[in-house]
Amino acid sequence: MAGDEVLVAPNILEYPYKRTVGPIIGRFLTGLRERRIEGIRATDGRVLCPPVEYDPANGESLTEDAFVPLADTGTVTTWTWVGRPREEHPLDHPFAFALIQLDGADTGMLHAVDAGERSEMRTGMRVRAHWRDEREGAITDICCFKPEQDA
Amino acid sequence: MRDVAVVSFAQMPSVRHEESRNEVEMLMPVVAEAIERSGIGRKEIGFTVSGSCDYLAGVPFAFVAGLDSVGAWPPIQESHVEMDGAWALYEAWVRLQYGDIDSALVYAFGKASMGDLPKVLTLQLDPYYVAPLWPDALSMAGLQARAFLDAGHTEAEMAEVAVRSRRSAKDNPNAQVRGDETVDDLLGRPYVAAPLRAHDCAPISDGACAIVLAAGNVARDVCDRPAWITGIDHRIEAHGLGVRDLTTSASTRTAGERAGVGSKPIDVAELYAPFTHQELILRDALGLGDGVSVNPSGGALAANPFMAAGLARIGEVAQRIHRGDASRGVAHATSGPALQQNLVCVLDAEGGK
Amino acid sequence: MTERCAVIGVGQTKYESTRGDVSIAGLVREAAVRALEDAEVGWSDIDAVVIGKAPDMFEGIMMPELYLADALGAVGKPMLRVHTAGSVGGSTAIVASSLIKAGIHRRVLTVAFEKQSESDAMWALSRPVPFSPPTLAGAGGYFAPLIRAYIRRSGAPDHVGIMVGVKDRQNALRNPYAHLRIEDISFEKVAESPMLWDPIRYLETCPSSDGACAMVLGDEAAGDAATKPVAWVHATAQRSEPTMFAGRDAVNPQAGRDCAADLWAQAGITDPRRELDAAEIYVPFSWYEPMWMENLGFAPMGEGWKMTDSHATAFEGDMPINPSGGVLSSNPIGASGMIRFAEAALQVRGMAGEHQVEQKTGRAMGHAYGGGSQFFAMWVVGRNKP
Amino acid sequence: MSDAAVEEGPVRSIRTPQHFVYQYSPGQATSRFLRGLEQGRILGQRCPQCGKVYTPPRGACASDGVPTTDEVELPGTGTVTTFCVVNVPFYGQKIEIPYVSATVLLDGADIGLFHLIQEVAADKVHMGMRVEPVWVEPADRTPSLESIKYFRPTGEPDAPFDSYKEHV
Repeated sequence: MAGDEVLVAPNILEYPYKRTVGPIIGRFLTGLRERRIEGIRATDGRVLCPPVEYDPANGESLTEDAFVPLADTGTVTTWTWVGRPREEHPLDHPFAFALIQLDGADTGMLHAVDAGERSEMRTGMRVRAHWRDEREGAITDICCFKPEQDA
Repeated sequence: MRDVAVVSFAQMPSVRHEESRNEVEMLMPVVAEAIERSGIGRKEIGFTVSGSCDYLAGVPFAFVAGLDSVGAWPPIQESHVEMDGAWALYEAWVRLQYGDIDSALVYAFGKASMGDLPKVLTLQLDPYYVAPLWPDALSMAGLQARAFLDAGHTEAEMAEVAVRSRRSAKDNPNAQVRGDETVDDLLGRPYVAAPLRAHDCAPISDGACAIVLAAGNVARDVCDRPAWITGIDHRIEAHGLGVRDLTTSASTRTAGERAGVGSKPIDVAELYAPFTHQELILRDALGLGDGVSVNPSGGALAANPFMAAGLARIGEVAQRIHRGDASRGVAHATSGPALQQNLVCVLDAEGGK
Repeated sequence: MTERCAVIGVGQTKYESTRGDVSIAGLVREAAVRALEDAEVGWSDIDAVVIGKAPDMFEGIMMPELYLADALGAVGKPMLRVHTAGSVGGSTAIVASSLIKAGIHRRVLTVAFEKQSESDAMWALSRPVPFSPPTLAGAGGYFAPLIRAYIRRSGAPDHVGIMVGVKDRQNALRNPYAHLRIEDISFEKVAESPMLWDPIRYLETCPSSDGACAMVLGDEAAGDAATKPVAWVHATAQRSEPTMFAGRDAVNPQAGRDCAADLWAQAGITDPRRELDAAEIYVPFSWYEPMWMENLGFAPMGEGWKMTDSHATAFEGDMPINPSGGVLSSNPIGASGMIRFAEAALQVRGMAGEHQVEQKTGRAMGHAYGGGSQFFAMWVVGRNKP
Repeated sequence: MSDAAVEEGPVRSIRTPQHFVYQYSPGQATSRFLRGLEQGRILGQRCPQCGKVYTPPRGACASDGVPTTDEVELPGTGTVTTFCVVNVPFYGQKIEIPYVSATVLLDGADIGLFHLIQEVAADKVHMGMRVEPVWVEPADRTPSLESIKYFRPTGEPDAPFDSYKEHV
């Protein structure tokens, strides 16, 4: 008689998606490749970073002439600790994901903060971008942010 | 609007891993039970709509097999949303407004145990700026929880939500997580995504549920105490966490106002809060006072069949109205990172004229 | 009672194999903005957004509507995401129309898209599933045997499929948005193209496209207020049947026949071939034109191919089918159904440009199907109020 | 510090690879069918309402929406109801083209099974052709349709069109 155990087998889903990025995202990523961080000025005057193509408040198109240069330093506005990094994560040791409001911007950008210990993390802490040597025009060109002494 | 009510609800007990049955085998008895309880013949149901997600199974068109559980022959009027079943119910409610059909079947299912749900949910995020960093669902909720705490709340308040959910779940045979822990017990445990501990996060569940809606006199004929939908609305917010105020839920507030939550007293609320802090944010957004029984089923913290958990909230409220345990309740569903999209449904025993 | 519903704006992107100049949001936005401009309304005039697309694995983004909320001006509004396989573009338009017909909203933006160049459709549709031999080869591998069965049942001559392949590509030369614009298209060129899934030749198949289509639907007041002609929704219908069950006729599915019968009854149509100016139907492989002609009731059983063979379905024929060039010329899968619905609206509005057919009855049909020929969505639109 | 990339043109695209491992289970009914294949048997299930036999069983009679319960064993021979010749390469393909992918209506079953037809030239395969399974050696069988290597012609006369035209 056929067995009654149900069968189980791994089903691998993998694909190297290629995404075209358009002019706004493309400009930001080009900047990262050149170690520059830019934001974009929304219709209400706020500077959004990362720069988005459409104003989240009212759907208006934002254009390349609204780009604003920003510092590569900023402030953590919220954070969460990653005690066991996944293989895909930017760092292979415990780190924080944080929203980082770069100096000159009004909104937070999600990225990794390499603070060593959870106890070193706090809202309001100052951080600086730490760049990869080999940059290709991607959000991962910033490998992480690292804590800085308070100004 | 035409009077439409929930006349029956059925659900599968949520489990961490349904080992033997596939989605169709899980769904078939649930759909059959909802139809049976409705008192409406399977072939008389005018419209069928479901909610499910291809990425839970990792195959395209996962919803197509779900249709096998319905007995869609002769062919039926049918639709599907790639959203929680609560939005499928919204589509059915809209369709029932035409007046040419009087009943609808809504079902939803999710077998999250097949994959790594927190990682799969990363694929919901901005594909250019955020997903390439692979923050998972726990990290996204953790960012919101930290913002919530920084706004003047405590981890103990969050733990209290978990304690109450687990105690309530002891009376719920469909729940997956139950217990008698105290706040102190829970706060002594380690973080999983600080400031979130395991108790702050909904479990991962396999489950399914189904609801039958009926309009006007059909609802009155088949159900002693129909749970009338007196208001239903849903809203979405901006996608990026950085451009939102994470300590409130503006979309829930708007949807609640438009659904008329505050127009009369509420007895019971079932909120789809997969994280403890989100329940507190949602209570505030809906203006629910201390007199409201929140998540008497244990809520999503006790059973969380992804894609079906929102629809189950509507079913849980309706069931309490059917039984006479409640007169008026509010159900809520959410989707997206950090409560990006929210639906609010008000159910009332007194709704039908 | 239901409210009247009108198509007050239509927008489409240029369809291409790779829209390398835009992000996914940029692609969807392009169609949406054109629909708003056509409707002469702004973002703030839109009450809700209904979006549709086929499997999320094409782009590798789960529920992309969450990320697209900002680009579609949906923030603070209701947003719904429909997925009914290949019929999704049609189903999405029907859900949007239901929000108007139920009296819930005054103006709804509906959008459907696919950016297939982000992955590979054959990969997405033919990934081996454990315990099954990898015998299927994309949609063509599924539909070719059904086409063979149709040819056998109807006794249709081999050249009918080739004729559709030529005719739809000739029509595409009239449509500036079409993906495939083959200037030297000819019977010989299609006949000599390689057999991919015998009996389907390369030039009898649809391309894989990037693209989006959008419509602004409005209630009666919004339709009356429009300065341009609008297309009134006369009937909508949907039917589904399971993929596989004993006794199923997958060549001529009952769900399609029932759906059409419901549609014609709602619209008061008894002879669709005489009462419509044009039909935009979902023909991803050339033989599906004659197959659907029978399924939809344009031709008696076994005689759909005679309409193609006698040029009745040609641009100048008595029942023009796919004057836009159809799915055979542009196929962003999730949007393909909505393009059919939108093109039907353009025909009755008299705004189809070079591929405008002669207006006689002022009515046209849009059709979409999906899955294993099991999900159907259709509408009839008209120049006059229903 | 390396700034080698600075001189390149504007960024137009990014690569975002994904890798997920799911645990796929075909469910109870299909598992029994697959276990049967491992033993060289083809099992079907009969719908208690309409009496039709499903192979492979899907756990449900989709037209009635009820579980199929009674198990039946089929002889394995069948009829090609329709087919196509696949001649298109694609990402992930494992079989050499051209190959024949057919719907085989097994004797005693009421729905067709998708499988390969071999030991015959692709242009000789036709509707109505009688076929039988060619099994993998018993030691190498797995609970998969791949335990049947392919179907091949039996040499019997063709089945009349009317006997299978309802089963494409």
